[in-house]
Amino acid sequence: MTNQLLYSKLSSLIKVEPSLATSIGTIQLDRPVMLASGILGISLDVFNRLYRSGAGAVVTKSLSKEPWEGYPNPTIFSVKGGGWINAVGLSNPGAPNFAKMIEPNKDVPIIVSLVGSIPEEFEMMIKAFENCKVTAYELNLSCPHVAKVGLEVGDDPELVKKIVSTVKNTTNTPVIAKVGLGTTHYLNTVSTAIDAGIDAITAINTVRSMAIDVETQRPILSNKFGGLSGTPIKPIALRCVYEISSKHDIPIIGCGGISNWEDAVEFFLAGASAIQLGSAVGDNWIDVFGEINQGIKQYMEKKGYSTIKEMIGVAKKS
Amino acid sequence: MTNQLLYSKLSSLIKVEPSLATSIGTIQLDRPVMLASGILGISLDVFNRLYRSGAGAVVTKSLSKEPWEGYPNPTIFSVKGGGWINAVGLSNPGAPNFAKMIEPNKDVPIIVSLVGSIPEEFEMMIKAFENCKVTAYELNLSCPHVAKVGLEVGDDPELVKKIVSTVKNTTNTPVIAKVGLGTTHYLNTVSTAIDAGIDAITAINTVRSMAIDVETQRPILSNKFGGLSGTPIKPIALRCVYEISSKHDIPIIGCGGISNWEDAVEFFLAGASAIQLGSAVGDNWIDVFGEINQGIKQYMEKKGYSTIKEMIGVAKKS
Amino acid sequence: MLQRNHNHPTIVTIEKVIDQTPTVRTLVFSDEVMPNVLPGQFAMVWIPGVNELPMSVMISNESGKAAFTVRKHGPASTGLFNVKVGEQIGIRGPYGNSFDLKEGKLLLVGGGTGLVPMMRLLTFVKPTDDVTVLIGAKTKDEVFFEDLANSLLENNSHKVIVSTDDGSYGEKGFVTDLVEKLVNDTKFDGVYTCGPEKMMYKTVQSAHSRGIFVQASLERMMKCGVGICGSCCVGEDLVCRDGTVFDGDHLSKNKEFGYFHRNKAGILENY
Amino acid sequence: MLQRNHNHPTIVTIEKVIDQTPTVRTLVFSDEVMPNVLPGQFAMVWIPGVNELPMSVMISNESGKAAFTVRKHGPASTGLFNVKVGEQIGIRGPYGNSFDLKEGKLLLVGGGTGLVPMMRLLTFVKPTDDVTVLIGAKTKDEVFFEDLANSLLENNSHKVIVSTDDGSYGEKGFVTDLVEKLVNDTKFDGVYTCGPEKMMYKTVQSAHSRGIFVQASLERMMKCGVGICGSCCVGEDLVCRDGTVFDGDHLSKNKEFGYFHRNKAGILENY
Repeated sequence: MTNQLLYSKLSSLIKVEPSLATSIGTIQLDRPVMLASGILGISLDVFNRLYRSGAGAVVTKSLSKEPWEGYPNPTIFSVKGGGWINAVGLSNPGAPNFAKMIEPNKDVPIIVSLVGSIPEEFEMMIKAFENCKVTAYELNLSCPHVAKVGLEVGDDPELVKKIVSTVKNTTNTPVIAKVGLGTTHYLNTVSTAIDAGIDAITAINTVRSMAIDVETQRPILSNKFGGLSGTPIKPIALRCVYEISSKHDIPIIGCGGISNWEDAVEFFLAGASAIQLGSAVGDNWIDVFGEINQGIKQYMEKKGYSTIKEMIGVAKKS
Repeated sequence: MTNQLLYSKLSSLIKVEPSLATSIGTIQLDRPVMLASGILGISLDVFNRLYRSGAGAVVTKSLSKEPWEGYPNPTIFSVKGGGWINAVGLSNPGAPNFAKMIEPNKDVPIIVSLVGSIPEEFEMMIKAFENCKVTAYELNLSCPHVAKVGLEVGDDPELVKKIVSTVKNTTNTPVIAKVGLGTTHYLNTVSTAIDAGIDAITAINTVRSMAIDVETQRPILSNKFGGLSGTPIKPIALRCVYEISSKHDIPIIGCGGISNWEDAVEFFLAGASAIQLGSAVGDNWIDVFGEINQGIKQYMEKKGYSTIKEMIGVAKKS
Repeated sequence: MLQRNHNHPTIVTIEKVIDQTPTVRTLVFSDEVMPNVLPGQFAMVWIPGVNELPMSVMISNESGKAAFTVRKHGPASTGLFNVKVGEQIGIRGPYGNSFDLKEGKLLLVGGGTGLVPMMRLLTFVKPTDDVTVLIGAKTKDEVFFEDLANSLLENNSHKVIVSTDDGSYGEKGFVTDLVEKLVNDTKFDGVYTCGPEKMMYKTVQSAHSRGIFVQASLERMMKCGVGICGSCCVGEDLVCRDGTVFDGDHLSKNKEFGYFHRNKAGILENY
Repeated sequence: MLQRNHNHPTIVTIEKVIDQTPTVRTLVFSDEVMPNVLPGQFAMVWIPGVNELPMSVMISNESGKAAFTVRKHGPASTGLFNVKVGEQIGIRGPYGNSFDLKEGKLLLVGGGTGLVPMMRLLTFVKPTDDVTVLIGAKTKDEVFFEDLANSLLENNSHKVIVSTDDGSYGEKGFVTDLVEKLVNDTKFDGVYTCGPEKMMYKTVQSAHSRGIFVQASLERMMKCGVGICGSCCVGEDLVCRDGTVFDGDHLSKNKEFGYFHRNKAGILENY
């Protein structure tokens, strides 16, 4: 710590440009801000654009074995009190189609999000990407609004164990588990995933919610229930990152309502090695990546940090 | 339904003033908007003021066997993105002192909130109120930031069963269980409480959260973790009310981020027989009770409802 | 009423329904926001219990009112088509950018409900502009907004030309052939188009290849309307957020425009 | 910086520390909001790692700056007392109402840090006002703000009278006896007081019993500052939200004022 302090003191004196590079276990990224799963994630051209705009990595939509159309509209809307509720229903072109689409990719760190209900599905899907540059796989164990997959999987320790082990035996690419607030304790899901060899944790997914239109007196989403995202869930997500990093020595990717550099820094201080943006893209569009990178850099200069690593978990020391 | 429709059509024609009266099982209230537990709940003079201001009932602070000082400040603050985080730590004068304080009460429907870790504590506390006018008891099984009580109790089905049965054997006054998002499925806690004879459910308590100050790099609350309340949790609370009312035939009191008449109506349409306000008092002060009552009444006139009952659960029919 | 969140459905009541053709209707409603949107902008329209879809916002001759002109084909548009007077729908938005209206000689090319943003664009032309409007349709029954276009341009030097593929009304042939002929004869200051993608593609080619400023308002399947779901991406562009209006210069570099759109699963499909 | 939420701690840095007495210090800081609060308003002051407490906002002679004048007694106030130049604290607010300042003959009665809102009130008096300031203290060492009061009133016809219980400085005796004498001799247009509750209670009695307009700024233990926690209730009044300033007429009907306050558990305790 004292060395670190001395180092940051020095670096602030000799004005070393702070570096935004970060590592999530063996995953190396030039920037710590990535696109969360489910957002804009279906076109390689868009991935390139996001990367140019400052995203350190893009997480794809959660891919299933077969193409899924998802739910009928309305599937997304903003809550009057802030944030968004969505029940897109994991619409996606299916892993094989998607793999073909990203095969030409050379530059963009792509994290492939996968969803399924049995280990074999995950195994098959990963095989479909053997000719692709995949930075990591993120297992979506926490979608709050699709039956048989998502939280129903994350809430079943035995299944989590089987899926994670199978995936780890199928690929040498790092594997991340995305957890959320389900019907069991998410910290148990985290422990189970870690025991089964997971490389990192993304916390958290959207939180099961609902909104009713009082004029027409019906739930707004065609699926009735959806996942709450955006500023409303930030304090909940931050608490989860802090709880996980206090209990486990595992790299964490913070996700949930991060909409500016200050939010991002909160997650680093709580123990996250990187963060993901979702709703913020809907609120502030693609420039938000560059703005948050810039804000983090200015904060690091002010506090005399030269690397993201120095910031991670600092709030736990207080 | 057709009778009801006809009735409301007629009543709208003959301009019957809509009634705000509601019943939660055997609990009869003149107005459906009550003060949530933990808010302003320590002085009978204040209770009378709240009642005059339009509160249909006031729920007391959660009382324990002995007086509790709670946590050191900071214990409450607003999140930049909206809502409040608190870890007051269930500070309260203790059930015996509190019972003495409300003994003179004649007018105000007071719902006594109780917190404890073993059935005997609840039994003793209820005995302390034998000379008081108590409209109902609300068992706080879901405080997210105090060890050994609250969620640790609510997450333990056996304990919930024991406590509810004991309380039901101790008093003939209606007993309500307040549930929240803990480490087990809140719907299981609800089922357990119903099997043990609970009269109604309040959903939901605050949601465990955290905020970190990036300047001083430490959690803001002295307790680090606290409960998130206010607009951010409304969509989560609404979903819980809808889920409970879809699964069980039990009176429900909606609580969580309700800040205006439209929010209140959403909860009625989802299946709540009454609602509770907490953060809204901090945001809009005591007039908020009258404003929401007024808004509900205007909505009922517009839609041709003459009683709250007609509205309850209507959104489930869609 | 409580404060409006433009990303949350606001409920409006349909006050009038106008049949334009056997398959196209205009539904009129009152609202504070929608009457004042810019040409090219759209709303996400919720038909409670049915679906939600993106709709360009149609003008109304009554102040304080706006409308949606819908052709029934899929379940969503058919659901909207069937909404009766007195029934309620929800609207989010407005979303998207708008046309960059030049001055002088203007050419507007619209097909089907693609005429909606064209009609709104006409309310922004200056009296000094010389405006030509091309209305393309398969057959006589499907022609609408011809009179409206003429009345909106009564103070301008203008032409409104209808072409039907089968020649049952107006000129015979594809409207895009007419475009090719017109841009060949006249140096327009601006060309604006909305309608079937192939029609827009050819119109953009004809104008852009001759160095004429041209813009097209694209249509795609949409779920969010705000740049989250990605359903409406065309290459690296998101129609909902970067569009709906794009310059011909930009479109001519886009490999998907004119050829591909994505289905609900996000899979590319040919036009 | 990002947008400020006045219910969320904003971090400021202490720029200057002034020792007023061995146990009282004034901590000066720069801020956009706090220099402009009204007399009687307060902030919730967070000493990171220690505690948070309500503090009346002290004036500063430098523009763009405000201060807190704190006496060390409990852990929270001692924590604030010990904050050094360059260290950071968090502030929420401002909260509460303010004094209704009359014109003409004014009497201000302050004791200890209760002088803070009195000093701010002096910055609002008109040159035509005739102002008497009473400063009560136990003993010489505890007297402060006497010179400040005189300098703030240099353009007014004014008196600043100090009384110490032990007579070690100024007049000998309780300041409340002085109040009784003054309101007996003079028909003040307004009497304003802040300090120990017993002092305020007697001051209110003396003035109100003679039909003189009087206001007191109350102090209570607070957790939220916004009317949620209830800790600061005095009868049916919440000091944080209905106060801190109350009229003598209102206070004279309050059964708790002058006799009871609530401890951290919410139990009534005698003064």
